Amino acid sequence: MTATVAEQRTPRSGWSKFVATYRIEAAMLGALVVLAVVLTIIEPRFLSSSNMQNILSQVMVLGIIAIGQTLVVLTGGIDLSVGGIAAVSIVMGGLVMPSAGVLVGVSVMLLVGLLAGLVNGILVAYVKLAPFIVTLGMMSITASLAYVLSDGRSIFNLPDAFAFFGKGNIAGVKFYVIVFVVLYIAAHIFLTRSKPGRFIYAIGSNPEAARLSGIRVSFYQVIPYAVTGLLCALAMTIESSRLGTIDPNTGSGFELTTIAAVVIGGASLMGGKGSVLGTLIGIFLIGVLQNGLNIIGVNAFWQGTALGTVIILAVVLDRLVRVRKR
Amino acid sequence: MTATVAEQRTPRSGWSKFVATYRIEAAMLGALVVLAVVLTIIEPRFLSSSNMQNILSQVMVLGIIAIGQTLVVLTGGIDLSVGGIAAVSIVMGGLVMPSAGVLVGVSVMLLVGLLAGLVNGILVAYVKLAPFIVTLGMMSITASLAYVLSDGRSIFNLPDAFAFFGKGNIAGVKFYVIVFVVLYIAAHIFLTRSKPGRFIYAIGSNPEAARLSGIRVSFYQVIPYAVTGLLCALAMTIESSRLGTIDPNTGSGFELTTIAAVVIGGASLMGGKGSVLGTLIGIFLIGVLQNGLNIIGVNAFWQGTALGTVIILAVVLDRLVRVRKR
Amino acid sequence: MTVNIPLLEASGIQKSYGATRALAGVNFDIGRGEVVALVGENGAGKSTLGKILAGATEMDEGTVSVNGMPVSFHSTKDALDHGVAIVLQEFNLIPEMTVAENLFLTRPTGYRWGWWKTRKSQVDQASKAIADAYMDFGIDPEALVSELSVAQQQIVEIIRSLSVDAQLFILDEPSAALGRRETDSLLQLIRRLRDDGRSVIIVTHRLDEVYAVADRIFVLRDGIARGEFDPASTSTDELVAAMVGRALDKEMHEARTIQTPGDAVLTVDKLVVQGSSSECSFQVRRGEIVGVAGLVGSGRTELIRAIFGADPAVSGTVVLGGTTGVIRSPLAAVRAGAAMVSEDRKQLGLHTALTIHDNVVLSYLAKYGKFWLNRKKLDADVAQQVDDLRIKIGGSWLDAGVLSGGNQQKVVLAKWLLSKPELLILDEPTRGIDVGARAEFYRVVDDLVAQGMAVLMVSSEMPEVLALSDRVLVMSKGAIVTELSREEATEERILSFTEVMAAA
Amino acid sequence: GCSIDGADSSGANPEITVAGCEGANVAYITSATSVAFWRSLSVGIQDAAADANAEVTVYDSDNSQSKQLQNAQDAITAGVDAIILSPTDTASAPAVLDAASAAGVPVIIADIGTDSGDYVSLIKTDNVAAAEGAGEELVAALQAAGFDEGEVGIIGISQTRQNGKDRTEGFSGPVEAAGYTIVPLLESADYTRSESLGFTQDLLAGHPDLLGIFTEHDEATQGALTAIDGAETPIVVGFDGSPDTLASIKAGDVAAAAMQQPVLMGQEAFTAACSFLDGEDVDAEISVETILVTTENVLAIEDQVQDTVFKE
Ligand SMILES: Nc1ncnc2c1ncn2[C@@H]1O[C@H](COP(=O)(O)OP(=O)(O)OP(=O)(O)O)[C@@H](O)[C@H]1O
Ligand SMILES: Nc1ncnc2c1ncn2[C@@H]1O[C@H](COP(=O)(O)OP(=O)(O)OP(=O)(O)O)[C@@H](O)[C@H]1O
Ligand SMILES: O[C@@H]1[C@@H](O)[C@@H](O)CO[C@H]1O
Ligand SMILES: [Mg+2]
Ligand SMILES: [Mg+2]
Repeated sequence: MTATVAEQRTPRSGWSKFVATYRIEAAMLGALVVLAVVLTIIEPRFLSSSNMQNILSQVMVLGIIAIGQTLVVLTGGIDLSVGGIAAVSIVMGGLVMPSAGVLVGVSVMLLVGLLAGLVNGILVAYVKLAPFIVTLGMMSITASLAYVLSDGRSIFNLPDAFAFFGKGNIAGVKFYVIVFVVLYIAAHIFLTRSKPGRFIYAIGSNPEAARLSGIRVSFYQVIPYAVTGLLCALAMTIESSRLGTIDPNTGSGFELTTIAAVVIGGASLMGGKGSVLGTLIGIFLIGVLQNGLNIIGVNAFWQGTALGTVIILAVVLDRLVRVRKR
Repeated sequence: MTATVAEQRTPRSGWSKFVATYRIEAAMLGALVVLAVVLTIIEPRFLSSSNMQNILSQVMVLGIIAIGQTLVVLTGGIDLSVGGIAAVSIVMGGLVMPSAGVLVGVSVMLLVGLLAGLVNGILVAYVKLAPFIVTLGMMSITASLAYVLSDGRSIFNLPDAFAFFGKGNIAGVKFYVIVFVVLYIAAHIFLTRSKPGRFIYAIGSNPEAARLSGIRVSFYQVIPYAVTGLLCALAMTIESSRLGTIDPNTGSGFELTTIAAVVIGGASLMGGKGSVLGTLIGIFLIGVLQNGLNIIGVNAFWQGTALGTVIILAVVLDRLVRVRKR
Repeated sequence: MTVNIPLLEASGIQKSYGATRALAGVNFDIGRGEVVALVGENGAGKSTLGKILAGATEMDEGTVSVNGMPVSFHSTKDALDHGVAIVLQEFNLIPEMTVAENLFLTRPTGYRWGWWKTRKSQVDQASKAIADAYMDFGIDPEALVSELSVAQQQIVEIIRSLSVDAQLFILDEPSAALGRRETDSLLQLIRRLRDDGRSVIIVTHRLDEVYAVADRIFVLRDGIARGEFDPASTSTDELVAAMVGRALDKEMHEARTIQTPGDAVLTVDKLVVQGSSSECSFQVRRGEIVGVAGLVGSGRTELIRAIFGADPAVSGTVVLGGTTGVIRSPLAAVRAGAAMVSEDRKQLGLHTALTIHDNVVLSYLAKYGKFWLNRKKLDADVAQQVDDLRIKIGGSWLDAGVLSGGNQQKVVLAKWLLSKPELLILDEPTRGIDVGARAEFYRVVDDLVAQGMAVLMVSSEMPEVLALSDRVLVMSKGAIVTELSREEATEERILSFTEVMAAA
Repeated sequence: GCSIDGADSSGANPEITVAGCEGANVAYITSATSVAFWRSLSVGIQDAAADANAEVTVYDSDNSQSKQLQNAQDAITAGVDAIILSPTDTASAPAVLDAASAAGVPVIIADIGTDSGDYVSLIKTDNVAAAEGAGEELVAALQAAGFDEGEVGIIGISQTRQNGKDRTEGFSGPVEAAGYTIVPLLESADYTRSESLGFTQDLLAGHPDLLGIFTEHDEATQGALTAIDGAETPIVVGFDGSPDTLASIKAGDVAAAAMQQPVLMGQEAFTAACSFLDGEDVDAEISVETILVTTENVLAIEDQVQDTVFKE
C-alpha cells in the first residue's frame, strides 16, 4: 500500500516545533523587550536591580491569579470573581487570625478561596450556567460580603508571624518570589504534560468531542475555577502580609487585568488555545508598562492613553508576525 | 414527488415558531415578573407610577448602550470600551458646546462616539485583532482622554437648550423614553428583518462559512462596533442633559453591566445567539433589582450580595426551563 | 462460550428529539465476528442507534445487553469498558492537538504512571497504531490535526477508535470523507478485525461497500427497522426499495441528459494555486458537467477554492460572468454567478446555530438582497427548496445543527440553489447523502444543467464522476494531468493517471 | 511654623442637640462607602440618629453621578423625610437638589459642595488650609534634618475632585516657596495600600534621592511607609486620619497629618437635618475645623481624634 501523500510529510525538529507552538508568546516577548529597551533609554534607572525587584513585587498578585485565569480561559470560561474572592477570603481569615493564630487564619483564607472557586466551578460545570454570569454574580456577592464582614474597615492588628508570607526570605530569596516561580513552572508542566492539563485543553477546544472521547468534562471543568479561587486567596494572603493589613476594598479590576494578560499572551477566549508562558509575558508587559510610566513621570491623566496604546500595539505586532509567517 | 416525511412535519404554527425562537426570553421575563411581585409585596410603593418612571430613567443609559453591546456580542465580539467612549464623547461635545451651541455640541458628541466605535470595528474586522484587547485598550485610552481634555473637571455651564434631551417632553412623554422605545423597536426590526441584521447572526455563528456564502464579513463586523460607539454617545448625551453636568469620570462598570444584560437575555458570548428583546429584559431585571433594593432600604453593604444572588438565580431558572423542555 | 448468545442485543430502542421521533422501537443484535451494515435514508436514525449503542446518547426506552448481561451506558467510556467503540459521523478531534495526542488523549497507555505525558507514551505508540492499521497516508503523528486534510482527519478518527481493544466497533459513515484508496484500506481493516473475532457495525450510503464487507444488512427507515438482508441473496434494487420505501425509477447513468454544451461560463487560464507550481487551464461550458477526479490530497479542493476566491491565487486568469482576472473574494464569485458547496460541511458550509431558514437565504441575500427582507417571498422560496430537495425537517425555524448529516448537506445545497448560480462548483457533494436523496440530487443537477447551468464537480466517488461528467479532469499533485471525455473515462483509466503521477 | 490650630479650636465633642426628630427617616447618600472617610462620616450620622431615635438608610453612589441620582430618586420613593448628601462632585449635586426640591424633601450637603441649587445647609472643611499645614510641617522637618533643597513627591487622591486639587495646591505652596521641587504626582485609582505601595516604589526608583512624600489619603500613607521600610528619607506627611495613621505618627514614622473630622461632620449634618425638621433655623454653612496632628501634639489630642476623625 503506497502512501499517497507521504512525500509531503515534513520532519519536525524540536526547535521548529517549539517555535510553531510558542509563536505568539515569542512575539509578545519581543514586544516586552522592545518596551523595556525604550524605557531604559528614557530612564536608565528602569533597569536598576531594585526596580526589577519592585516590578516583581508589583506583578506578583495579579501574576499568581492570572495562572488560574489561564486555566479557566483555556476551558472556554471566564472568571470575573477573582477580585471579590481575593477580598472575602483574606477578610475571613483576617477576622479569625488575631484570636486563632496565623496558621488557622491562613488556612481559613485558602479554604474560603477554594470554596468560592468550587462554587463557581460547580455552577458552571454541573448546573451548566454561563461562566460570565456565575462569576459576575460571585464577584458581586464576595465583594459585598467582604464589606459586610469587616464592616468596611481594614484589619491591621495582625500577628507578627504573618509577615513571613510577604516579607520573609528563604535562602536569601523572597518567599513570594519562590512561590511565584514554582507556581508558574508547576502550571506549565501541569498543562503541557499531565493528563488533567491536556483534558483542559481538549474541553476548551471542543467540549462535545471531549465528552464523546470519554473525558469527564464537568469534573475537569471544575478544577480551573477551584484552583483560581485558591490562587486568589494565596496571592492576597501574600499581598496583605506584605502590606501588614487586610483591606476589604481590594480586588476591583483584577478580572479585566488578568484576562487581558491571558489574552495578550495568546490565549483565545473561545478556549483551547493559550499557555501560562504567554500569560506570564502578558502580566509583565502590563506591569512593566505601568511601572515605567510611573518612573518616567508620565502625567496620571495620560497614563491610560499610553497603557491602552501599548496594549493594542502589542497585539498588532503579534498580528504582523502571524501574517508574515504565512 | 411524495414527501416521505409528511407525517413528521408539524403544522407551521406561528406560535410554536415564536416559542422556539424566544424561549429563553420568556423564561427571563418570568423571572422579572416574579421579582416585581416580590418587591411589590414587600413595598407597595414599588408599583407607583413615579417609581416606574424612576426605573425607566435609571435603565435608560445602560439600556441604550446594551443594544449596541447585543449587536457586538451577536458577531462573537465584546465591547469593553463603552464606558470610556461614553465619557470621552460627552466631554468633547461639552467642551465646544458653550461657544458653538447645543446643535454643534451634540453633533460632536455623537460623531466622537461613532468614530471611536469605528476604530474599534476596523481594528477588529480588518486588522483582525481580538475584540477583548482592542476594546480594553480603547477603554483605557478614551477614559484617559476624557480626563485629559476636561482636566478632570465636570463641565456644568451648559446651554439651557441642552436640557431638552434629558428633561424635555414630546406630547407629554419624556423625550428619552421615546428614544429608548424607538431604538429597541428599530434594533429588533433591524436584526430580524434586515439583511445586515441576518448577516450579523451568520457571522457570529460561523464567520468562515459566512465569508464563503458571499458575505462581506469584515464590513458587517464593523457596523456593531460603530453603532455601539454612537449609542454610547447618545445615551450619555441624554444622561448628562438629565444630570445637568458632564462628568469625565463616568462610565466605569458600563461594560460588565451591559454584557451581563445581554447574556442574561439569552445571548451566547460565542456569537450568533441572542436578541434585543432578551437584552431589554436583562437590563430591566438588573435595574428593577437595584431600584427595589434601594426602595426597601437594604443596607448598601448587603446590596451586592442580593444583586449577585438574584442574577445567578435568574439564570438557574432559565436553566430549569430549558431542561424541562427537553 | 455459548454460540446462541449474541455479542450485543438491543430491543425496543426508542428515542425522540423534541417532536422528532428518531427511533421508534428498534430491535437489533450482532454476533461475534460479524459485520453488519446499517443502511437507510438520511434521518432514518442510523447515527442515533449507533450513538445509543456506544453510550454517546441516552435512549428514552429500551434495553441493551452485552454478552447476555443487561448494560446501561451513560458515556462513551461506559460503553468502551464493555468493549464497544465508535467512530462518530461528525468530527470529534481536537484541532489544536497533535495526531498522537488525539489518538491517546484518553487512553491509559497515553500516559506514564497514569497521568504523565511523554513522547514515548504517545508519539511512538501513535506511529505504531498508524502502521498497524495499514493506514499510513502521510500522517505525521506530531502534526497538528488542524493542519490535516479532511480525509486525513477522518483516518485519524478511524485509527483512534479501531486501535482500542474492543469487541464491537461502530463506524458511522467512516468512508464519507475518504478517497477510494483509503476506503480500500478501511475495508481491509474491517475484514482483519472480523477475522480476529471482532464485530463491526458499519453505517454507509455506499452500497458497494455494503456488499464488499457486510455479512448482514440491517435497514432502517423513519426510525423503524425495515428488515434484515443477506447480501449474497439481495439485489441492490431490493435493498434500495427497502431503504426508501419504493422502487427508484432509473439508474442514474441513464438519468443524465447529454446535450451539446453552450458557451464557456468559466474559463481558467494558467491559474497557479498557492503552494503549487503547476498552471491549470480549462473551461466549463453552459449545459455540461466537468468532473474533477484525483486522489485525496491531489489539490482539487485547493484549485476550486482559488477559482472561487476563497483562497488567493498566485497568478493566472479566471473569466466568469463578465469578470476577468483572478477572483478575489467569494462575494465576487457569487456576484459573477458562481456557487460553491464546500467539502467540509460543518466548518465551512453550515451555520449550525442558525435556523434552517436563515441558512438557506444567506447567499441569495448576499447576491440580490435589498436592505429590508421580503419575508413572504423568502418563506416561499425556502419552502420550495425544502420540498424540491426533500429536506426532512420539523420546521424551517429549527436550528440546522439538529438535522441529520445528509439533510444538513441538502440545506447547504439549497442555500446555493436559491442564489440561482450559472456555475455550480461542488466539492464532494454527495458525501453523507443517502441513495434516494442522491438520485434526487443527481436529477436536480441534471435538470439545472439541462436548463443551461454549468457544473464543476470534485468527487472521490468514482461511479458518480463517471455517471455525471461530460468530461473528467484528472488531478495529481496539484496539476491537471489529463482530460478525458465521457466516452474515454473509465475507472481504470482515471486511476492509471493518478497512479502514474503518484509513483513519479 | 508649627501649627496646631485645630487642636483646641473645635474642642472636644460638641453638645449635639437631637430633640425633635424622633421617628424621622433620613437618607444618607454617600459618594463611596469604599472610602474610610465616608464611612466615618456615616458613623457620625448614625450615632446622632440613634441618640435621636431616628432612622438612617445609607445609599452608596459608587462614585457615579447616575447612581447618585438614582439613589436620590429611590430614597424619595421610599418616603424619607430628609436627605444628607455627600456628592460625587460639585457639578453633580444640582440634579439631586432639583429632584429633592420637586418632592419637597430637604437636603443637607456633607462635604464637597454644590455648584448651584437649594439646600438647607452645607457642612464643609478647608482642604487648602489643612494641606498647607501639612506642607509647612514637611518643610520644617526637612530643614531640621538639614535638607535645604531636593525633590518631594505626592501620591494624590483623584485630581478630578476639588478637594484633590485643593490638597495638592495647599501642600505645594509652602513646599515650593521653601525651594523644594515637586515631581509629577501619582494619582490613586483604587485607593488601596497595594496601589500606593507600588506608586512609592516607582517614585523611589525614578527619584532615589526623594526627600519627602505627601500622601493625600490614609491608604497612601500606609503604602508609602511600607515601601520606605524605615529609611530616614523620604519623610512622610499625610492627609486624613485612621487608627493606622495615628499609630504611625506616634511611632514617629509620619511627621504630621492634616485630618478632617468626618465623624464630627456627620454629627453636624444630622443635627442640621434634625433641627430643620424641627422647624428651627439652620446655618447655611457650617465649617468643621481640620486638625493638624504632629509627632509633638499627638499624645495630647489622641482622644479627640478617636472620637471625631474615626470611631471604632
Ligand atoms: N441532537 C438532535 N436534536 C434534534 N434532532 C435530532 C438530533 N439528532 C438527530 N436528530 C433527528 O433525529 C433523526 C434521526 O437522525 P440520525 O442522525 O440518526 O439520522 P441518520 O440515519 O444518521 O441520517 P444521515 O444518513 O443523514 O446521517 C433526524 O430526523 C434528525 O433530524
Ligand atoms: N488546512 C491545511 N493545512 C495544511 N495543509 C493542508 C490543509 N488542507 C489541505 N492541506 C494539504 O493540501 C493538500 C491538498 O489538499 P486536499 O486533501 O484538500 O486535496 P483534494 O485533492 O481536494 O483532496 P480531497 O478533497 O479528496 O480531500 C494535501 O496534501 C493536504 O495535506
Ligand atoms: O479621601 C478623601 C476624603 O478625605 C474626603 O475628602 C472625601 O474624598 C475622599 O477621596
Ligand atoms: Mg447519520
Ligand atoms: Mg478536497
